[in-house]
Amino acid sequence: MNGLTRQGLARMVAAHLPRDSFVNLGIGAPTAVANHMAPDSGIILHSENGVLHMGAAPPPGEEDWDLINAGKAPITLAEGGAFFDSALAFAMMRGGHLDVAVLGAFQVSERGDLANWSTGRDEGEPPAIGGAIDLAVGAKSIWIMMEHVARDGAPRIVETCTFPLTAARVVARIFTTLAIVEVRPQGLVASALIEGASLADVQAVTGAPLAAADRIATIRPDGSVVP
Amino acid sequence: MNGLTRQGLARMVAAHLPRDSFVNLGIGAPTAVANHMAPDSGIILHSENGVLHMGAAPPPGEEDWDLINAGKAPITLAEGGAFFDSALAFAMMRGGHLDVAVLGAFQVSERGDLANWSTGRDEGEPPAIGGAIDLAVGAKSIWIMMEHVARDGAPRIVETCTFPLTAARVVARIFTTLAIVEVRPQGLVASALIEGASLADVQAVTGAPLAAADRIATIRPDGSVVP
Amino acid sequence: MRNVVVPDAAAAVAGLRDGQTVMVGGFGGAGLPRAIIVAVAALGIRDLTVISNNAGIAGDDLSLWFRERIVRKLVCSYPRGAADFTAQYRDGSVELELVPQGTLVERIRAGGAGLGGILSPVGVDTVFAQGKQRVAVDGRDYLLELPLRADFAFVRGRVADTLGNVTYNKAARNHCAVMATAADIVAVEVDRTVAPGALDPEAIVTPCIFVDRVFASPAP
Amino acid sequence: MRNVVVPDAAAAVAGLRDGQTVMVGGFGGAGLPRAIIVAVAALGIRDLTVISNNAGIAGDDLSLWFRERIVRKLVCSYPRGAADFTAQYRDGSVELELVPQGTLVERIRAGGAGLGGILSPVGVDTVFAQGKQRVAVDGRDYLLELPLRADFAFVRGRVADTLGNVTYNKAARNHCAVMATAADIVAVEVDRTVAPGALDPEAIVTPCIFVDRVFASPAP
Repeated sequence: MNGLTRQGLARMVAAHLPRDSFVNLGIGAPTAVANHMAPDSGIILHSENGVLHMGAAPPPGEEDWDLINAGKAPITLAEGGAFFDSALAFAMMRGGHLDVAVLGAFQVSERGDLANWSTGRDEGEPPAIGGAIDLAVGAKSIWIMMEHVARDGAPRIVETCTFPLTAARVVARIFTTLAIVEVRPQGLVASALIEGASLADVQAVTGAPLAAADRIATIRPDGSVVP
Repeated sequence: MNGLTRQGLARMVAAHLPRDSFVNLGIGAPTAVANHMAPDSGIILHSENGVLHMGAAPPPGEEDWDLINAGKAPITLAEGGAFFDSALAFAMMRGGHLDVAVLGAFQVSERGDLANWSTGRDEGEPPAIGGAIDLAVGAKSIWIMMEHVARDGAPRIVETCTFPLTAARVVARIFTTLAIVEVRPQGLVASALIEGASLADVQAVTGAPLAAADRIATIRPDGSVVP
Repeated sequence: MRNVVVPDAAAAVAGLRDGQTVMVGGFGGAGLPRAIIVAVAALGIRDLTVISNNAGIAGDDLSLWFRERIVRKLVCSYPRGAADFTAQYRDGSVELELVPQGTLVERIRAGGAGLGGILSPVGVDTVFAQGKQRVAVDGRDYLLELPLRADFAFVRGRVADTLGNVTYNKAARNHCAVMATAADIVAVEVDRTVAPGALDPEAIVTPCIFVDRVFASPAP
Repeated sequence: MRNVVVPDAAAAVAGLRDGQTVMVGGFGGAGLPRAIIVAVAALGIRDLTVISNNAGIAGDDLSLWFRERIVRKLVCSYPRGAADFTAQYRDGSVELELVPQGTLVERIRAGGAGLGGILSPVGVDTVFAQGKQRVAVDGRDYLLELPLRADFAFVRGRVADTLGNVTYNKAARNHCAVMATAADIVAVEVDRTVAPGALDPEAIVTPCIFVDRVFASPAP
């Protein structure tokens, strides 16, 4: 059971974003989703440091260090983009104006609790939270993208998060290297599985019960999904 | 004992405003203070509908009805003026960024309570408050300008306001047609009196005890004040 | 590509129903969406809750809504000089919630920004404190003021691009820019619409994420 | 006529004293007032409380203040990758108050806007709720977050006029525009200063009422 690559995972998430939607891609792995969005997707990307409608990365040598994303990498502005202060940037988030936020995670619980800012084991390292928590609380739909299991093999989808929570009951969908899992009131539902894997295979590396969707789609190795 | 005219009162208030200060002139009589500010006063006028650095009224025929003051009269913008939304306009007020607000009043109490939005007798008339209350609470110094007594001869400077309060303990100075009165922790202090009147004369038409300042200045009929 | 331009005021107000809550931008006539006001009056709906700084004077403004008696409740700071509103207020057929202007705009901002409320020093020890929770912070008293949101916000801009980014003209920005953050459907009446990229990204006041419908209605 | 232009960074930070509270604008390097940061380090003061989104990386940024050990407490959302801060944090000589970024900016806004606090849904059921009052409004839980103010706010603008009106460059606006409302003395480092009237009144982000000192320090 080979999981998706980072690229494949990013491609899968990108293909699921609604056309013309307002989306925030969290720092880290979610940032790569932008590279896989269709040119005509119409998606407008928000960055919590005060940018709406981010464009592609600038060519080397043409960086403007006053024009960066939330990960502090240089960006460009697409036509029709706008700048604003952080108060308005976070009003957009907390006020429910973003359609989707795609975030990384350490753990997601079966009821949609999210732990993505601290493993609680950072001895001597200062904690840092940034804007992740505001996104998690505010966006209309929270999508998680992550490796299905941690480096040590421990499940990241769990019954109860053991790491400090970012926010409770907020996650709507989980995209992993092995599956797409919907967080429903009655529990977790697998709606897509990596090619060659059964629900039992994926359940074996998942820390909370997975129900099967009425139809389970197949995730190809390149991240495309077929019904 | 002849009191100041409206013009004289406006001239007196204008002459007391600090150079280069940020000032809001309330709707009604205070608006006329602008006509008497020295051209080199450096005063920057704020309007709560989202304008900083109001200029003079436009010539007839050149009004822009998107450029009005809080009294909804057409204005111009001085060089270096700025527009902003009402949230920022009121943040300037409530946040203590204005040096002086000059407001009209029905009554002021000896401890600085202000009643300037309702006489409580508006039978059948809908009440209206606007931004007066935000100014009264927020500006660093609240100056009142008003006729010394009401039309029926009743004092407007009183021990306790009988009209509904706009704000409690906010007034710093009262400019009337007969006197300048400072609101101090120990009570009211008259620092200037209209030419020809004694403290006893003014006390007779005042509803709260007036102490005399160490030096009492004289208010000339034109509104100028001489030590 | 996102395109929020609709043909006219009727399309901008489509879907507004009896009993809904509506914010109307403007301070006096500045920022007042007059074409939208006329279009709403033509809908034949009733029992609106209206959030607005003023209540019209007597012309092609909110007076029309009171003349047509389509408002059940007005949330307002300065309903003075409004003959049609006053007539309806006198006969008891419209309810008034009087809110100080700065508190009104801050409550709308809170609604748009996802806050549960704000603590304001305005109104302490006055009739405006009635029914509100008083909270002491650092030795000073504040009132807990609750957020305001609406089903529709109607505002007047100057130029909008087809994505929905909006600029305003001079002091017409007033409540419009804040109301545009606090409603489920935000419709903006502008002088003209332009292509994305035509507006200075530093001078856009209302970014397109807040805007659902835009139409051109040249100023008179 | 009001003129807030001062000759240099040293004049912009004059009067800053031991134990005071300082806001520093910027997100990463965007909006970071680098000349001011150097000037403050040269003052020989200590025990500052610093409010900033980041804590420097390792260059001509807030790292300098931690290297010089002039900070007693940091109020910050993302002090990650900050070697000098981390060293001081590890040895226990600097205190950290970690604040989610949106709450940080909203608390600063509240300080500048004269609010006693705001109710935020962010942090409910997390460690960020510790020690905070939980308030239910309309069936949802919020935390009461208290305002932040400072003795000095230091920000980086693009152009200022001599009255003190300020524009910013692109995303450098970030926390700068909000911090500029919330301190007793606001000092702004800009590319260049111009005469009043040279800035578009519709595009001024920080009106001059908030600004006390301005100086030109061309970007590198």
